[in-house]
Amino acid sequence: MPDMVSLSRAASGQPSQFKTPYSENGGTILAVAGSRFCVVAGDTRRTDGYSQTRYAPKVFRLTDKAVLAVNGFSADGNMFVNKVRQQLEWYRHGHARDMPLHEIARLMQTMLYARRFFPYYVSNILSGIEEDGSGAVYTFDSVGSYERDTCRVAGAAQSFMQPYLDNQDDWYTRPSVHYKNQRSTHSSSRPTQLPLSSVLSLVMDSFVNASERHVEVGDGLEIYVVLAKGSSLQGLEKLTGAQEVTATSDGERVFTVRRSLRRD
Amino acid sequence: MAVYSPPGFDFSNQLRNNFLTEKGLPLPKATSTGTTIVGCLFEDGIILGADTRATEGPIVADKNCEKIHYITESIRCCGAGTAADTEFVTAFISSNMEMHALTHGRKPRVVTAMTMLKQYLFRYQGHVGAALVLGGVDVTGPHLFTIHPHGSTDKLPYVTMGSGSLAAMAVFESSWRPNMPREDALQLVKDAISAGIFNDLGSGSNVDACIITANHTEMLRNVEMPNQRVQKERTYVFRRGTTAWKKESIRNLVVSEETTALGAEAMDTT
Amino acid sequence: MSIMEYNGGSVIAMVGKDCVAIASDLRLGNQALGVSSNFQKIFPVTDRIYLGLPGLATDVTTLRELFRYRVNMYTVKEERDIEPETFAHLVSSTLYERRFGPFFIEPVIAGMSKTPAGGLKPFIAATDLIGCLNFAKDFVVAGTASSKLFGVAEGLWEPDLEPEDLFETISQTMLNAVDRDAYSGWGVMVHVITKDKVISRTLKGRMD
Amino acid sequence: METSFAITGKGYIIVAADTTAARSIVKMKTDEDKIKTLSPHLLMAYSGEPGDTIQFAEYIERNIRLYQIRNNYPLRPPAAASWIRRSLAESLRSRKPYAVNLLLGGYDTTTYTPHLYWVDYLGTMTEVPFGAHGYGSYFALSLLDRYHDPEASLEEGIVTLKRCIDEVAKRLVVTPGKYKVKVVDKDGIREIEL
Amino acid sequence: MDHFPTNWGRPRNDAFDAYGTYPLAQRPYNGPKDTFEAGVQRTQQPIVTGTSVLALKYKDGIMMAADNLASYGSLARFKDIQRLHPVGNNTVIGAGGDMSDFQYIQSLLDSLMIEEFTAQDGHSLGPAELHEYLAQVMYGRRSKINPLWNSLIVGGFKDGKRFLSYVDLLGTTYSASTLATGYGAYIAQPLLRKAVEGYEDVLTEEQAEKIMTECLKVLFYRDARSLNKYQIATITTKGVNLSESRSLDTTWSFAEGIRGYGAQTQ
Amino acid sequence: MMNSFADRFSTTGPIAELRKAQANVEDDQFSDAAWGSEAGFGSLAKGVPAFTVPNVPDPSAFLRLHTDDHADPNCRIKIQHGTTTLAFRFQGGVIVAVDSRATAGSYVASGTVKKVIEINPYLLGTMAGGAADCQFWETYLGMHCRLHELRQRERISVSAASKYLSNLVYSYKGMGLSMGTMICGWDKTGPAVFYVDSDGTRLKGDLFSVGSGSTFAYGVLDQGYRWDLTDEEAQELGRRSIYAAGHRDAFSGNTCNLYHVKEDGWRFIGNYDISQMHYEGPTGTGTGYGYDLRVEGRTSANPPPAAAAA
Repeated sequence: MPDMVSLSRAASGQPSQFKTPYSENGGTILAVAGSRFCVVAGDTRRTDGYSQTRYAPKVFRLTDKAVLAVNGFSADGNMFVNKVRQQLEWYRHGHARDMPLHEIARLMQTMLYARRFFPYYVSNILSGIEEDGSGAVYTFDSVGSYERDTCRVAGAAQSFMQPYLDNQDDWYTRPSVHYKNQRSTHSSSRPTQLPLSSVLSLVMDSFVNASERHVEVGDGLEIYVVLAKGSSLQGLEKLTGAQEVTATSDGERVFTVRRSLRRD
Repeated sequence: MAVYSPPGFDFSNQLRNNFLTEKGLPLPKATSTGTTIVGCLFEDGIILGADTRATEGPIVADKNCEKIHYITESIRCCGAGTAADTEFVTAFISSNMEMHALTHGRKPRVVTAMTMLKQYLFRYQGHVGAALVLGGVDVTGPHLFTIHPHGSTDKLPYVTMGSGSLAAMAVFESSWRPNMPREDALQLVKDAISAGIFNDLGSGSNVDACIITANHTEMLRNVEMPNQRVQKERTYVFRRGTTAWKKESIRNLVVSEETTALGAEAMDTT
Repeated sequence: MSIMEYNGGSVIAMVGKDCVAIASDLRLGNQALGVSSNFQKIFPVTDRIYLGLPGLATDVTTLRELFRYRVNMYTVKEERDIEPETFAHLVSSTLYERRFGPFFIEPVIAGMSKTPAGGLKPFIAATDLIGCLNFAKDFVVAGTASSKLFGVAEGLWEPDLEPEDLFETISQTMLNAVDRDAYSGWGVMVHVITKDKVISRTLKGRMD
Repeated sequence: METSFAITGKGYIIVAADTTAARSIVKMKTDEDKIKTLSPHLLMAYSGEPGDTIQFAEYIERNIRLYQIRNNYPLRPPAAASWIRRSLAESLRSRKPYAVNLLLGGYDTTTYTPHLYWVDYLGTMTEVPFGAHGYGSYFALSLLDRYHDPEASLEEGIVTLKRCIDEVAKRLVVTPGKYKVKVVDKDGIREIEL
Repeated sequence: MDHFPTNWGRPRNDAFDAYGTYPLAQRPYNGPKDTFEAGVQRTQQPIVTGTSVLALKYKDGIMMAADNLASYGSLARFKDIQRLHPVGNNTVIGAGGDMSDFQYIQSLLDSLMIEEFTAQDGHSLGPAELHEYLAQVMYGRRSKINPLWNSLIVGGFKDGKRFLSYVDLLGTTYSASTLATGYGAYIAQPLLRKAVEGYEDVLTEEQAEKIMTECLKVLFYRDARSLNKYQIATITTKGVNLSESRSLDTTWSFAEGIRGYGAQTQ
Repeated sequence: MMNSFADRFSTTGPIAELRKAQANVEDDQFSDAAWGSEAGFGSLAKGVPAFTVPNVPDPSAFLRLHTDDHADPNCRIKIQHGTTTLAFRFQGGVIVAVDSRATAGSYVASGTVKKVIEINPYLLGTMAGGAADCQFWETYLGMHCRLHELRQRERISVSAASKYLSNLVYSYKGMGLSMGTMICGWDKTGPAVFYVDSDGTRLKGDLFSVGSGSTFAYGVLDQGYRWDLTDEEAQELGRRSIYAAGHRDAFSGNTCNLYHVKEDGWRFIGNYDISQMHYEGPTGTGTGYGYDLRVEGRTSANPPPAAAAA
């Protein structure tokens, strides 16, 4: 049966009573940090109940070193991205350089926490290149607690994708082999990092998996890749649909890759 | 434990479950089919259509389930709503229809199935959550009904049900014509289901269709498969021995037999 | 906290090449408190059918007893072992009988069924708590970690895995899924059913 | 606040339960025995909704006894536990369910093994090496994880039990007060003073 | 904060005091109170409402359509309401939802245009700017829990570019080549997507109009709060063109063949 | 000129509407809450931050409606919860041990959370309850400890620091903050541990454990605690108590972070995987803490010798 509640909303254009200033817009975001790169991805579906729009980006380039992915209530998300950008613009005017990644992370914490009592309904994942050239992922909850991580999923299909990536990523993200249940397949000392090409295919696979099993994931996949200063393209140039969106000549380079996902 | 359980539903858990609910533990949800199901008349009979996605909340529980259920050879029924209810209601009515046919010695009519269904559903006042599209051809010609969970019915030349019903209905409203030829009608049904699949999140995967005419029923399972999974980018086979285990026990199901020749002592055959 | 999360627990079954595997965690919780780390949720029904019962623990025991009774009655009446398909329908109708006062269990069935030619082919099925059957060709999951299991299994499962490979795949799926679920874990039990034997292993899972 | 513990050791089970009968904020009685002797080698500690506890315990006690009279031998601990669980689970489906949590400790004289079952009011049952009910379990279980030894002698077992009781006395807001402690082993059941 | 182990760290629910905190679980509230709180009225539910607005991109620009009905509950109250509002020479706003809120938005936009005009700085507000403005206003009002109860479609054509975007009472925005609000999102959107997606640059105005009327017709058949009187607006290089009210040509003849809802045949 | 002047003070009209609309939204941007972030020009010590509060009659009820996943499992914003933290004083200083799990509903959102907040080289704060509350306020506290140092030319005492924090969160009482923390450090008076929570409680003590798994930690901690523990024994006790809680509590686990505060400030001792501690002990080489491993091969059956032989 059609959901009568959502249909009655449709009748008047909107919910019959303004009970909540929030809504849930589905979709999933993900970021993986490598030693000299990071990959941030999000699907482009935006849902409202059982209906969807096919292209509503959730991943935004902030600077050439930082990409921000937002998920949750899209109006809050877009507004928050705008405000972070505005702050970064101010910073650039004041300091004649882009704000370093870890500073953006702290800035975001204070901005999110300022809304502690009226939270932004948004899960944020900030990812990019630190000043030392390493890839980093910062994940935030909706009121601003954050931690640095190497691989993180947020959003509707979070619980579908995260354990899968735990399993596939384990031997390079976790020094402790124990953590991820694979015995002696790899040496327990910190091994080499997953190469960019593997990370990209893993990201694509995990979104395909999620779109198979979660109705709120699909339509399109938008991947941002940030490369540290001086690192090679690592096969990006051969990847179909890869497009460079670097804006400055600081050395870091930003690319986007688009893929289509299930549309049903 | 009773050796013979009485027919019908068993309410023995209900007191306990109400108690648990009152304790603030919400009851879990059953699998439901968000679903787009449709049916329409065409020049020779009826075409039914359905998508194949079954959901539990936002999770796809089954990517390719079958929502067109068998009632009799020339009567079929599409189900939306609580999945178990649609399965059991249609199976129940199907068996009743068979009994009816055997009792009366002639092919049962679509209205008979419709009446059985509506009476059954009405009895349960909507608690049996089946929303059905019933279609078939009998001696009186082709008939198409919708049956709502509370037992109300409708008789129309083209009908839709489920969360994708509005999308599918839009296709019918704009393109259905009386007495359409078979090919056009089938295409229209495919289009209607596709509208549900691509515009309603509760519906998805493949298109099933069933063409029922006076003397033939053709079930077109997965007549269109627009959402095939793409090839994985990587392969995922683990090296054997990856997983650490603590204990192992092996149970042989084949009892090994060994034949020992009793050579030394010859059998006494005297 | 829903009733299904009261005691925790998850089960998954997967199809391989001429074999099936079924795995469960071993935790029995009382909400957040872990009570037992050896609570079996998978039970042999016949030599070749295993039944997983994740959900409310009291119903696990009750249903296990009920099914044992009904399968025994079947065996006595029919003078043969029940087949997985038949058993799946037995499970389904037993649960649907209680449509309006369900047991809080989502059973998972794995077994090898006889083909008309006399061979054996893998069979898995799952139902929701009121008995809606789902016959899958690849894998079925249930329990508190179901969404996690869906995600991992969707990624790791491949067709035609040999028993030992299937063991690795189902074990990795289970271990990684329950690590992300607060209410499942405390060790994992895997059964791989092949044509001629059943291999049962207790995995070394995380204990937190 | 009701608290009960049970721990297995080499050839015995110690079952301890507090002796407070409380109504609202008042202690009605401080020497209530909440451990029933069901058969020569079976103990049951019960806690939960006042009224239900004693009614259910007596019902179980009489029926286990009846079985013994009819058959001339008592139910072994696993069989008794299974039947008790079923009684509880079925009562939950009736109009007046018993809200009782149980610890069943029995010594199986045929296999020389002590068995301990943890049963809650929903009919959840599991066999454990040690168990606890009530808020005390939040403190005692981790302690027992650390100190419990299945081969401990009775004296060592009592020391471990004392640790639990002390810990609960130290940390629980409303201290249960005195405990009644019973032991079951191959020689049967006896009460011990701490 | 709740300190009970199973509930640790969560907000304390004063209505339910699980472990009988003595003496008090809740402090009396002695803070400022707004005595006239109950008298403060906000749009907590829409009163006079319009239903769907449809919009699509075609070769020459944007086409938008809406019917002329404003309902009062289930009453078809006003049958000549105009729900498409041109703003400047490049933009049309279409609105569903509460009509009084929409009229407030119209007046806001009109004064905004005057404001902009008086600046005489050579800039004029185009669809993108107006959409951004509306998104800010709508989001701001939702943040005050005092929403403007509308779903709006902003369509326009400026500097050779088509613009089509959506904003609703929560401040949610998105763009697509076809948009529909209200029941249109369920009924018309599937048809629009099928007809328009991929053909945005080849559809002529005649084809686009045909698609629109088809969708409006289906909506009129199925949306009980719709009307067969509608207007179509186009925004192209030539500016805004808002049509007069027109009527839909609908047929109901198939109904003659239907007898009853079940076993009836006569 | 006149236009913009009029705009600024008019209460009607489109610009005013926009301004009013944005006023609420922009609070967080230019308010004191964004301390230190205003393009780098912000002043640090503007006092207590200002927060955006929803325009509803009961803001804390609003917050609970949207964030309390126990009252409503479908609540939209799941703030991460669940934790075991402990700290105790002994002759060799202060041991601080915490787990690293964060759960949202039943989902383990992270297994790598840093629940010890390094306020400065002499002060540690632990994190239990709302992660953001603890991170934010303890960072804020760190700033004020530094200011105290600059003003007074001496390190702030643990007592003063904890009192400062306590006063801060007490001023937000009833708004829905959730924080249970231990401020640990070494000052003139020696090692000190203070428990501070969002209710406004502040307790000086020797031994505290906080969080959903705290009862399990207490069970082990109390039994093993003495004032005259050696450093090694104390560290082992901290680890073991966190293991015990990680094992039994579904919402605690993953790894244990261990800190030791001495006269010369705190030192990070190590990160120990709880599952590894279960199977192999903290170093990965010894015997595990796990009950099953500890009692492996031991049975409580006591067959008489004759029966055992048979």
